[in-house]
Amino acid sequence: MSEETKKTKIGYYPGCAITKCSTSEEYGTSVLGVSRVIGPELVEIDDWNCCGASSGHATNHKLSTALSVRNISLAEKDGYDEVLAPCPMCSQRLIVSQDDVEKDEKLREEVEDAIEMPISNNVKVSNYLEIVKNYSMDEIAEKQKKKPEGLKVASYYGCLLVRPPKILKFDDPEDPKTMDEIVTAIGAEAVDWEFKTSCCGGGFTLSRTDVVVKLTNDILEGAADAGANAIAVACPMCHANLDMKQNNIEKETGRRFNIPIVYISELIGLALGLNPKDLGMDKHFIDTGSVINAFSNIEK
Amino acid sequence: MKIKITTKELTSDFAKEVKERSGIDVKKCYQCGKCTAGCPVAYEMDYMPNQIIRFVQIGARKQALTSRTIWLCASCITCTTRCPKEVKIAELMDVLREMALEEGVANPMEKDITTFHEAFLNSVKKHGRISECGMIMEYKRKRPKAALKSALQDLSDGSHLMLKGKLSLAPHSIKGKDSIKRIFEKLG
Amino acid sequence: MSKKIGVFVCHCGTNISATVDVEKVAEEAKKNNPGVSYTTTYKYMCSDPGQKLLRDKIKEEGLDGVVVAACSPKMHEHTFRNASKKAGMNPYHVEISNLREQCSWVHPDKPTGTEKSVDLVRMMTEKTRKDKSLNPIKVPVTKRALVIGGGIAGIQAALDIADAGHEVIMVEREASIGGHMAQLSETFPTLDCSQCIMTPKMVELAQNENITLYTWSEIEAVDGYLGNFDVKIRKKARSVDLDLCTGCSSCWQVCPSKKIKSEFDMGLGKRTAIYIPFPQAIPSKPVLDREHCLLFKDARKKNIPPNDSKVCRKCLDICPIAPVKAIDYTQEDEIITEKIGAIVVATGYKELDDISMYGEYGGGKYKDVITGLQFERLASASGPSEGEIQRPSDGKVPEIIVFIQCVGSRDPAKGCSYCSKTCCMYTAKHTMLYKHKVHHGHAYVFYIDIRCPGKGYEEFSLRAIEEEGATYLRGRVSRVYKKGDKLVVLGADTLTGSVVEIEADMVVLASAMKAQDDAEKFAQKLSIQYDKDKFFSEIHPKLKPVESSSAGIFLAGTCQGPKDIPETVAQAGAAASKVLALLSADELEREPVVAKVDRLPAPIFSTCIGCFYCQRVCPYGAIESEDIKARDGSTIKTVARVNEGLCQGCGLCAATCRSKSVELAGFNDEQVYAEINSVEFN
Amino acid sequence: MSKAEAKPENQFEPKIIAFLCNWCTYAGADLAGTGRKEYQANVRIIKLPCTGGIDPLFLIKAFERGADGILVSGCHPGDCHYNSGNYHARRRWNVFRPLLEFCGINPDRIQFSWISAAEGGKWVETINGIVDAVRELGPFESYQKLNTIGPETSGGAADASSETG
Repeated sequence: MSEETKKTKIGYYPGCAITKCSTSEEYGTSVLGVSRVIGPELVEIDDWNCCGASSGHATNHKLSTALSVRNISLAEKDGYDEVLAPCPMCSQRLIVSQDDVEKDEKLREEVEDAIEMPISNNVKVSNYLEIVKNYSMDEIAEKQKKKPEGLKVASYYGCLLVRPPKILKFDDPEDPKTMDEIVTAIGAEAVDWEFKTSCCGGGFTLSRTDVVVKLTNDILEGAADAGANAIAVACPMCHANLDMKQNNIEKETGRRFNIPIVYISELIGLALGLNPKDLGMDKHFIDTGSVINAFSNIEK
Repeated sequence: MKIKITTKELTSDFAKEVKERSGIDVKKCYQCGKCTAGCPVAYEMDYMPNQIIRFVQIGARKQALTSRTIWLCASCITCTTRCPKEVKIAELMDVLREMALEEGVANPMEKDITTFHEAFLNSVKKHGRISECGMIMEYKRKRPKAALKSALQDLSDGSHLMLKGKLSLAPHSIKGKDSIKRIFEKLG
Repeated sequence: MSKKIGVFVCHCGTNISATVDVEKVAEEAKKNNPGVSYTTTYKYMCSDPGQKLLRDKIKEEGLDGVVVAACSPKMHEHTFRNASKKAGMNPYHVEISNLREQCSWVHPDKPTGTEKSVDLVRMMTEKTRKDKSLNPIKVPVTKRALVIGGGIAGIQAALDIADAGHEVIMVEREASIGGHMAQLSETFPTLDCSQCIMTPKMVELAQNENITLYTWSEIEAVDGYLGNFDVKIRKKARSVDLDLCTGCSSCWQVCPSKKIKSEFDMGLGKRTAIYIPFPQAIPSKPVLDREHCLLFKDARKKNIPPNDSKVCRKCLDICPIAPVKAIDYTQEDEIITEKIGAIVVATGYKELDDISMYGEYGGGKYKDVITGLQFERLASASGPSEGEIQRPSDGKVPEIIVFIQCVGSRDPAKGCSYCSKTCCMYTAKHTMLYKHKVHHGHAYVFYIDIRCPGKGYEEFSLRAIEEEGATYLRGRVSRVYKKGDKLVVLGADTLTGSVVEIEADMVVLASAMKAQDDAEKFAQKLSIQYDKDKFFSEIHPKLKPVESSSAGIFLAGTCQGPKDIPETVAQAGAAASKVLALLSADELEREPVVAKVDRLPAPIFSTCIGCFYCQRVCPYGAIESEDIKARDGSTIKTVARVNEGLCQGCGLCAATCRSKSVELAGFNDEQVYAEINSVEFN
Repeated sequence: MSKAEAKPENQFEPKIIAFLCNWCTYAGADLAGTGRKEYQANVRIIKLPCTGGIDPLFLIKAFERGADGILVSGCHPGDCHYNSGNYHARRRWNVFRPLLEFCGINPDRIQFSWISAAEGGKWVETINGIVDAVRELGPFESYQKLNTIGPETSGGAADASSETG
């Protein structure tokens, strides 16, 4: 028993994008809100720093590795053996960096020197879907208060949850199923569609808006064609691009999708009967009312 | 385009240099083009991903490092995932970007992107985390044209974000700022 | 007693001499070694003049031991032993130092290579010193061949052997012979109908009096050795008595289970539970599929003998044979044993059909993404659509069809690293078959390289492009996804440097030729070697292409590696000729590398203490017990004895023997210790 | 360490004796040669029909003569040309290893591996691996010392030459 409880305390690495007062704070808010109800207990890693994100690895491999690995060493110091990084950019950077220093002795030495801490690599970094699947599926079933009616969800994984598969080792890189399983578990319909792992343009939100508009248009079209009335995501960048660019798409193509983009944690929260506002669902560009209203109390 | 090969032009083995630096062996590539076929940004690139690999294979250093392609790569890693020869193509783009910056030959047409990266990392360097406002402001200051281009959109996006309390004005600084600075000094 | 040993160091052109100072090696061999009475070097020891040099020097110098320092003993040990024999020396006093494969080719630094070579030669010199004269063992030959597999390779080999007058046993695990070739619609580069050229051969085989055919049968075990194999064959329960059945077809016409996926049609067509795989099957008699048969299903569910189930006995009821019906639900597997002299392995290949590993192509998910062999069935007049090219999903005729080459092949990340060799040609053929049937249709082929180095092959593939109008795009496909009832194919054309998106109706994957799923297990059953891809290995890639690593077992067709029909037939003929050479002798000579238990004069008789540990470890049951008797007939002691006919020379007994009474000829303790002792240590 | 990098001066070059079966590993070593795969030259091969035919005393003898390391390599489990010889070899090795430890010989000086006739690459890796590992362990001296005290047991011309070495 004691071992089990020890195991379910997990280091929490929010990353910059989903902390309070950031662009995607509702993801962090809902992840934490949900975990308070169904576990596992999440404790923020003390003094964590930015992983460097795409700008880091795109321009300076060593720097990017050091920035990522510092957080893992901090988690190790705090005594965690598992860390949740809900943002896939973060979780991917952390895991890949772990792998890089594992395979490259020289790099490891340089990084240890830079972060002024030893690297032991005993910490498992998990994404949010993994955490839910491994710890909370039974709890969701047990504590579910509301069920959606007529909610057809396209699960959108994006790039960083599944790629590179040889290093991340999470789900099928061409046709992942974990999020669909969660969607199904809370009683929504998981639609089979073709763009689960297509790229949304990621970090080009500001610098190459045109690229993002084209790619998100393809994804939204795919979801709409498959009959989805909501898209579930587990990535702040995917969310930002899909949620914010629907206006631009309308301007360019004349097509208004108006598909609410919701975090998977928000969907779980709604199923648990949490207040939509506490989940941050009022902070979206595309109104989430249709999703919220799809949920109603389960008759006991 | 003409690629000239003389003893003067090609004094170093570019492919070997890339391999020594990153462990990526471009010689394994047999140019099947699967990377290009699956690249979501290929339509915007000046050279296809497989052509960039080809440049490295045949030692056309300049063409590879000055291409716009390396900056347009969105790092979605679809290419690496599907490559039948397990060449890490997305990771190769990282290496080439790094080299292009070091040698100061990054393509000026994609200055928007390089400036963004710069602004992003500067923010991390200063605070340990991202200060979104500071970063966006630095970016806009350095790329006014890009700012103008998306001014309309900014009005709708940025103000909306602030309205909803999602864009903070105060930087998020961490206690260990100095240790981050030292990381940048050593490796930056 | 001391031997006069000659050391012959080969340059092998420059293969050895470039990185080994051969003169120095020869010189060192003599130094401090009074036993070595002659040394020389020569450009090519294996050449005729090289062998003559060896013969001459044996005679002139009176040598009674020879070390040839050259290539691997696997290459020319036999050559040099033969040459020595011709010079009147017992051939087992010849040893080979492997200076090429294990030295000059792997150590480019000359001083290093030379130093190692000196060591290697000294080791073999010392071994030679302890070599004993041995004589080949003569064994009788069973004049009957076994052919395993009834595809085109097996059929060709069996016919060739039988036509030469020898008995052949053919074992085929499916219900009919014919193999993959029977499934093909037309064949390249002539576009002649596969079944039209195949079925006459099948009939010929069935009618050949020298051939005994076991279908629906598998090899259970192979024991024995060259010339004298004991083969156990499992005749799987067919539920049909082949002697009684006339193949009248009544039973499969009444069978109510009609929706079982036909293996022969690659899952595109349906069959009944009692069935013949295809109309031209040989034998043209059915097999009952017990897994799907209602009666057997019911019996399994109720846990009763099948004969007690009354659910469905339609096939039995309608069988017109009297008084005893040809259908028998109680039939059981039967094991038969055959004595065999030589074996041809022709077990064929398996198409990569688990295309679900190609999730990016929608493999296994979309019905209209099919494999090459499935397309063959679609195009075949005897196929599920009677030769009409139709989409499996809705029967629509595809107007745009995309062929993707190298699926599984040349793909070390997911499939196999090798090239499957036939796909370029069969894809070109597929485009033609398609264009011949769908005149208004468009065929696109994504390729990496077009490889067609056969007679008429280049012309054939160009015909597909130039005359038949197939569009070839140089690049691979990264993704296939569904959009409405179309398949969007996302590929590249690297020649124009562009991404190509095609809205297709159907996608055909030119999937790889792979080794059979159970190839590894099967190889172990026969004690033959296989490569990293589980294809069976020939012992020499150039000079012994049909010989397996076990004497008397030969390879034919795609079980050895991907190949097309002409090559398969040629190889089958080659294997048959090797079998015929073997069967033409009454006696065979075998390497005398066998174990022996010592015999000494009275009163010891043998140091063997009769513990028989050797008997327990011997894999061949070659250890017998012998009573050493006094004149009055009473037993003095019981000791072990090796049956030379059964012994294969592994040496397990020698290593196990506690009293050191067993020795392995050619590798005895003295010889091994001599080798160890001769290494120069620091 | 493995390839033609410049060797440090006076680097200790261990001598390794490899006992190989004829069918798999010896052929694998040949394949490495056919593929011109370079590796360190510290190994001397003794070929036997099967690893099952290796008497443990051969190994003891090799150490006694001054070998710094030993490799025993045969067919993969299930692939033995003689059906079960390699299993016997493996069982013998399981008993032999603790015996070595008991005698005070570092068992890292002996490696046991499966290398098939198709695994030229694995042969090269194995050889470079054991040579590097034994180089790290340093020369094997205990038995040589013993050997100089006790009566000379081994005969043959090799002894004469070993004095020069």
